[in-house]
Amino acid sequence: MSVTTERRTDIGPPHYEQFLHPIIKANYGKWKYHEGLKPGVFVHVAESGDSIYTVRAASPRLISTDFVRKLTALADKYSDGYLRFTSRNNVEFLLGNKDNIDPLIKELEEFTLVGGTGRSISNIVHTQGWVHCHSSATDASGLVKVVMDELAEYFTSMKLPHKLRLAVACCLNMCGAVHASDIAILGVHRTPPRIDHKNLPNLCEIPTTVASCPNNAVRPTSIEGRSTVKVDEDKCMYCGNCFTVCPAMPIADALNDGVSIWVGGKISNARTEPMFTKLAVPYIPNNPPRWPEVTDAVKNIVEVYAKNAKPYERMGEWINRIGWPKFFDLTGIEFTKYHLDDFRHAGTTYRRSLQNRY
Amino acid sequence: MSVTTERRTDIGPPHYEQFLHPIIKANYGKWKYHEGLKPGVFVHVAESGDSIYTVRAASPRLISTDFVRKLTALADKYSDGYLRFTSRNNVEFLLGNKDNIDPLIKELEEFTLVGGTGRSISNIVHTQGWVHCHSSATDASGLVKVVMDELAEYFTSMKLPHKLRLAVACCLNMCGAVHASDIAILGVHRTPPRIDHKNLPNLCEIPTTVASCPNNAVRPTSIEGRSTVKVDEDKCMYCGNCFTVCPAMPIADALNDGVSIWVGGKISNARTEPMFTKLAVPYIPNNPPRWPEVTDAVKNIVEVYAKNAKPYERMGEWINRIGWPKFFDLTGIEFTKYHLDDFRHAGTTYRRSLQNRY
Amino acid sequence: MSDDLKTPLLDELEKGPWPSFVKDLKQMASKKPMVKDLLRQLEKSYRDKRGYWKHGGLVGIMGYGGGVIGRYTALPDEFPGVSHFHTLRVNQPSGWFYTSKALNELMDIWDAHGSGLLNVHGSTGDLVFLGTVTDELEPTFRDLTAKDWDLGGSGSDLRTPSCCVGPARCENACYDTLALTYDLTHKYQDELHRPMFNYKYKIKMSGCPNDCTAAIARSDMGIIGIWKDDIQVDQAAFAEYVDSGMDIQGSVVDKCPTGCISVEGKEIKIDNSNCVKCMHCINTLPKALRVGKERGAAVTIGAKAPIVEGALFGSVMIPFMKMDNFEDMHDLIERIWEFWDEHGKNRERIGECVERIGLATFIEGIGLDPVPQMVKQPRDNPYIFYEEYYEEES
Amino acid sequence: MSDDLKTPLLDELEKGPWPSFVKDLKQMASKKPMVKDLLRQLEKSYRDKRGYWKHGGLVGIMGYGGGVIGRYTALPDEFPGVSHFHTLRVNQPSGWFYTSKALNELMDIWDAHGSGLLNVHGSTGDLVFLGTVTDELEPTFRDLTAKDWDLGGSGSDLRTPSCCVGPARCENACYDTLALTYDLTHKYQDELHRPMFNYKYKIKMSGCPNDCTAAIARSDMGIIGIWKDDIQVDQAAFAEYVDSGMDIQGSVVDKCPTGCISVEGKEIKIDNSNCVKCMHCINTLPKALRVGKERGAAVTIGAKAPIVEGALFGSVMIPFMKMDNFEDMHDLIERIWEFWDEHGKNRERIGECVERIGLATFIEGIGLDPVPQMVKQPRDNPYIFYEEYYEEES
Ligand code: SRM
Ligand code: SRM
Ligand code: SRM
Ligand code: SRM
Ligand code: SF4
Ligand code: SF4
Ligand code: SF4
Ligand code: SF4
Ligand code: SF4
Ligand code: SF4
Ligand code: SF4
Ligand code: SF4
Repeated sequence: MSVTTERRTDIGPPHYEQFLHPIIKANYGKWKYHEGLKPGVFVHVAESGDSIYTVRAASPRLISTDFVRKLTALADKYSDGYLRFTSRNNVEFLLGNKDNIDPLIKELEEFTLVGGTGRSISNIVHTQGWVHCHSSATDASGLVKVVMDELAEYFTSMKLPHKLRLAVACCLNMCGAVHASDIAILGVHRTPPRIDHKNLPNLCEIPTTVASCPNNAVRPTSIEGRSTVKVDEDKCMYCGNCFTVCPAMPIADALNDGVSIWVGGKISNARTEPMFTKLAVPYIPNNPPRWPEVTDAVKNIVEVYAKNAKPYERMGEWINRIGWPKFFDLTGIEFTKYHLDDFRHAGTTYRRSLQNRY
Repeated sequence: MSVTTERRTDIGPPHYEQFLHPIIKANYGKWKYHEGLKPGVFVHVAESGDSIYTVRAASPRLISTDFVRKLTALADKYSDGYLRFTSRNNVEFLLGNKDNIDPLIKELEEFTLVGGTGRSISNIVHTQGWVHCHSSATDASGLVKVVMDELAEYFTSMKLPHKLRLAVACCLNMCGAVHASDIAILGVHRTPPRIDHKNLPNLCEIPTTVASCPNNAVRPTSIEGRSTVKVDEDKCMYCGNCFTVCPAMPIADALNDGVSIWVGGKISNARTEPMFTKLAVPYIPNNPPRWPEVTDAVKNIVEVYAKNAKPYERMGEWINRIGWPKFFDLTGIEFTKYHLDDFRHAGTTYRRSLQNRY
Repeated sequence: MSDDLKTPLLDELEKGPWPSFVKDLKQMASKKPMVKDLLRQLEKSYRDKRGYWKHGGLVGIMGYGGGVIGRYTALPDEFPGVSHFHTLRVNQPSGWFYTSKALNELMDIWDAHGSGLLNVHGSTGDLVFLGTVTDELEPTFRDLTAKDWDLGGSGSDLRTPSCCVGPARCENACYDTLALTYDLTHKYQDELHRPMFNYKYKIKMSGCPNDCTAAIARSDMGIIGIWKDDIQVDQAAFAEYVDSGMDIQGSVVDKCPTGCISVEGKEIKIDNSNCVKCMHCINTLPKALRVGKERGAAVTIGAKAPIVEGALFGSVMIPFMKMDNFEDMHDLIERIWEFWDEHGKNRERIGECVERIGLATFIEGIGLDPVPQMVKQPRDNPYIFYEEYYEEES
Repeated sequence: MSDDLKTPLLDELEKGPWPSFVKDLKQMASKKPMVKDLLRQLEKSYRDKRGYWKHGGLVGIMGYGGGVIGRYTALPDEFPGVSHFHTLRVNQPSGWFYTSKALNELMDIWDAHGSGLLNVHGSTGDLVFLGTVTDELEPTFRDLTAKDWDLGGSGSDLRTPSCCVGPARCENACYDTLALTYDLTHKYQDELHRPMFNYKYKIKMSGCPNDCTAAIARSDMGIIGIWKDDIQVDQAAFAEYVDSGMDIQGSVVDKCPTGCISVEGKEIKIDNSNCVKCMHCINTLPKALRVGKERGAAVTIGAKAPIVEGALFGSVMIPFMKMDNFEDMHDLIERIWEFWDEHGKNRERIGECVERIGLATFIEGIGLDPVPQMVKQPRDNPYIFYEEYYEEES
């Protein structure tokens, strides 16, 4: 007996057009230029002469329906009910009426910050952390909060040499932009997974688990007649991929987990090609709730950059101009053997020329 | 019964000091500057005010004792018996007396060319070829001769944008500077080794032979009860390393051997870091005695470079400025799938940005 | 289980100028026991310096293989409110544009069925509904679809495509990123909802090489706007920049990566044949310079995070293609999926697959011709697999 | 075996402006049957488009493992003159300096014992005596040593070290390349003559970063002169360049890789803290600029040709070391050999060994501290082998 069901599936998201401000709809694809008016505010001018004003404000990204309702109420009041979010999780109000800018900002500043445009530090791309993910070596939302508390002045102003884009990820899976950020904070495990031999045979496929290890550290074995795996601890570099495919290999370790700090990545093609983020500080222990060593380290890097870089130089471009030896010098960060690459293409990072600074 | 022997061993080469011109000895380590006087001739001036004049002439490198005696006779006549050879196998006469320069050049020009200094094409670094090496896919001395016949004007003048350094090697072992030359000609095999199963078991160690293959194409096998090897032809990229360790795997193939042409390498640290040479023409059949397709191809590259590069730009620097698409465009060389790297670090050569030319 | 919420460590995160998620969550906690236990577990994590979540189990929406991330606390006795704490990924609209009305409706749904917490948005682009129990999944889905919303991707499927603001509010857009995102998302609903790939496949669309969606770093396939002809110049507007006293030499001319800009008097000259479309001059002089008129997109393949062979940026597969209609794009995408299906391994991203088998084999496999724009440089090693060779004549 | 020498193909190589080895060899052929057969075999190679040499067998000088390359024709019946055609590598003097007298004596020896053909010089730097029979090896050696000459390296030994002209005739020399070459060659005679390594080990010495011996590309260990302090400037000489009408901006300022040169009036200013010692400005303005006064050498490790893992340039192991005496250098070399002996594989060059085990492990193994000058950039992947970790307190 078959049942007729009204269940709708595979309808996809609604059409974006219905969410576009009338001025945007009218000038779609016909914008002429934009101009930053002040931190957090810019105007886009169309060929028709029309203008649309954008006001950008911070969002912690991990928010409640209440927080959203606060935003929609402001949108109704000031931007004809139109708003959007950015690829960095800021909220943008799209205003037809210039006069609404300042009143909107005033109300926004009661519960958040306005800024994140131009030569500023925008919102931090980040991940789940201890709030939701089994894989995390640190928290994400908390780290973002404490770091942005320290750097808020760079969000609400445009006094940096150029954009500075930060990312936080709570484990090596890097659910975000860690591998290509001006500064990135990355949660790291530092001990091999421990094996729950009792449950492993039921929970995990042995061949998949063995195959998951990039360094062939996981090997099949049997204990008391039951198939399981063992880990060659000398080969393990704590990536956690085995845990991803096999829950019986937990890798979290309260004593040894922590964060590392990376610098000099970028995504845009402006001036220089996209660059990967490179290791700055190999390890800082987790120190919640406010991770003071981490915020100090990040702030130090930001300030040294702010002081030394030339206009339009992103972090990585500045470092390339002055050289890595000078970067370590100026920031006072110690250069260690951990900075020397030893993975797949390590050899391509070695200095294969005489060009060097002293 | 022990025999007293007068056999001298491990005495090493004679001390260089005895071979230094008195002016050089007197000003050793105290040179102030040098100046090119004309093609093939320069002067080095010492802090003391002394000058030593150098006249540089071509040598085919593969020469006879007679040829050397011609040089020593000239040295006795014009340079107090002092001469040296360069790292590119040119001969240099070291003259204390400026007036001897022109008479020396006159006599040299009876059997060779004077030049190779400054913005010129110097002698070609090269190898043994069919004259002496079992491994060769082409001849070396002959290729050098026919290429330099075409390019002689660039040896005896200084009309190029900058130095142009050529190399020839007769097989992938690259006994020379092929991997870092402005232009390189490389002998290539293009078919897998053939196996002499009769002699292999006697001539070769199976494990060493198997281990020699960079691509795991050589596998142990047995034929009629005798241990030998087989080659997985799909995996073989004709490097010849198995033949180096096992003479019973000859790889020469008259029908398919030939040469490839490479461009844009450099060694010096001047301006840019050292660069590897990159593939330009994947294959040209051997066409002795004068390899016209090869000389045409090389001459074309030289002329396009001469016409388009700016002063002080080496081949690779010029290509980097204009981009590879333009290089292939200007030279008319076809871009093929062979130009796309597929070896160990191939991925590092892919264009991982939007920065491109059209 | 006591009812009080003591979070001395988390309370430290209520301080400071940046908006506090703790403040926000604590307000929610008074309405939702689930949020209260979330905060209590989080407080414990802050004390113990470790997370307490278990690996996701198999939960989901009927007929869908993706869109839900199952999550359970490892300490259900202590924190029963989060014994289930599943995530729903709601497919965002192109460009993350909303009206208050639509957002409020979404919030009503989530207040009714879940924790009332969200990520706006997830790193891939979805509107993430964070935390509900298994029994509420279907009801949430029913209410969502009733209001024309659907789920995004998760697992080994097409992940939710996303795009930059593009032509909606940016003068640099070289093609309609919003339209393409809408088109692909709808065309590939099956691939999005039913994991059938070797691994995840992400598509991100940026309207120009500024790449405001990080397509080159975070998408298996990046579709990034580009132009082919000359940069459009408004010399009068340029002269105004000069008159304003701006340091054109230092800020623009010297920063051009190929040195192809020169200034004569108040006139700017660009050697477009050597321009690599980096955008810097256009970014810096938005009133005077604009992208060219012959617009389209470049397509990159294979970007990803470091697990397991190291991070990859996307590599150029098509340096330029017209974007007047999207049929060529469908065709390309399908050829790639077919190839990946045939040659890829389980849990191997397309980028790793290309690394393993080589770009030459890959482009041949999907029917593209080699062009020098695909590489930084031709090969520098002599290990060439020559294909044609001559047989001995006998 | 007929006596005539018909080489129509080779004769084509007598034409043209470049000195002809064929002309030279044909003259020799009238005196030496060996050369005649060499040419006849070569003619056949030119006709058949392939070589006719057999792999070398084990021939050599008593007590030596290197210095001789055995060579036999594959067609001894057709070309009996080259049934043996071995090579002797005679260790050249530092900087390839000779007197006529010394060279003539060498020629006498070779006329007496061999083909009368040579390579001046071989690619590694030896004076190569090309072609003799097994029985003549010892007599040649005896005559060579009588005149104070010895053999160079071949096989898995220290190869003949070589160096640029350096302080003998170059104002750029930052240390005494000739003296160091002499010193190392003599100190390591045993390693040079008796193959005891995993594979060959080449040392090349260049007096400055122009690297006129290609040390960074062709030597397992490159010792390349460098300075640490400021470039020496003669402003008066610089002013003369300016007056001469030379395009200083285009030829020098714009070419500096780090943009650290500026010109004010007729004065040159160099931001030495950002100079990377590329040599370009010094090369271009030799009368005005000179290398600094605090001189020494950088040491690179691991350059090699592509067999089998791909070509490598040397990588910086020591960014700067004083060269006042050579003891530290001996010490370094010996630590490297010891490490290689312990960790290297058969037929694995030191560069490949370092690639395999990693630079960090290598420098630790030879007792060097990590410095940022060793790398272009710190690692960009997160796969760190953390060594210290904390044990649970119980
Ligand atoms: C709104 C947003 C797109 C969206 O659909 O959401 C956006 C919008 C604009 N971007 Fe962007 N970018 C946005 C994320 C990005 C990203 C992605 C990211 O940060 O993860 C990048 C790549 C960053 C990187 O390279 O690491 C990005 C690289 C740029 C650049 C290149 C900057 C550079 O010189 O490297 C420009 C040009 C500029 O700023 O001069 C640009 C310019 C712009 C302009 C001026 C374009 C225009 O004419 O409207 C827009 C306003 C910028 C501003 O904030 O002042 N946008 N932009 C994103 C805002 C994120 C935020 O809230 O902060
Ligand atoms: C004689 C020789 C050294 C030796 O001990 O034998 C030598 C000698 C000088 N070199 Fe060299 N170089 C010699 C091989 C090299 C090599 C090695 C090679 O070619 O294989 C290189 C590296 C080439 C490369 O980068 O691929 C080399 C890169 C240079 C450079 C850097 C050029 C550049 O801008 O890239 C200079 C500086 C210059 O020319 O301005 C230089 C400069 C010089 C100067 C001017 C140094 C001086 O002040 O005396 C010498 C005369 C150069 C000339 O020929 O005009 N020398 N020089 C070698 C002559 C070879 C020959 O016969 O042509
Ligand atoms: C929710 C989200 C993070 C966030 O807070 O926003 C997320 C969360 C997870 N990611 Fe992610 N990834 C998220 C965007 C990303 C991104 C960014 C992007 O898409 O632009 C990346 C880097 C780009 C990429 O795809 O490479 C990313 C790279 C990974 C990886 C590493 C994949 C790799 O090939 O390197 C894993 C591990 C895996 O797939 O096994 C992973 C795995 C996971 C899992 C499913 C954990 C696991 O071990 O299975 C996480 C579930 C966490 C949870 O509790 O919900 N996640 N993940 C993002 C998806 C939200 C959304 O749909 O909008
Ligand atoms: C004679 C010489 C070429 C020349 O015409 O000058 C030469 C000749 C041979 N080389 Fe070489 N190499 C010679 C300098 C080089 C150089 C250049 C250098 O030293 O600066 C290189 C590149 C640098 C390097 O060492 O990597 C070089 C890289 C090779 C290789 C590849 C090694 C590698 O690791 O990639 C091989 C193959 C091998 O070792 O198995 C090789 C092997 C050979 C053998 C022994 C052939 C073999 O398969 O065993 C050749 C003997 C030819 C013969 O008939 O005499 N030869 N060989 C050079 C030595 C003369 C001398 O002592 O002065
Ligand atoms: S980065 Fe790691 S811990 Fe954080 S959300 Fe992604 S998978 Fe989970
Ligand atoms: S954590 Fe990573 S390296 Fe360690 S065993 Fe697991 S998969 Fe292998
Ligand atoms: S390049 Fe090859 S063929 Fe030529 S001499 Fe060297 S080993 Fe022999
Ligand atoms: S020629 Fe090279 S690739 Fe081919 S089988 Fe021999 S060693 Fe292997
Ligand atoms: S990627 Fe380009 S088109 Fe899209 S928002 Fe950024 S600047 Fe505008
Ligand atoms: S877009 Fe970039 S490369 Fe092109 S002219 Fe402008 S700055 Fe130069
Ligand atoms: S390497 Fe330097 S010191 Fe040696 S000859 Fe060349 S320029 Fe002179
Ligand atoms: S040596 Fe090179 S880097 Fe240093 S100032 Fe001169 S040109 Fe610039």
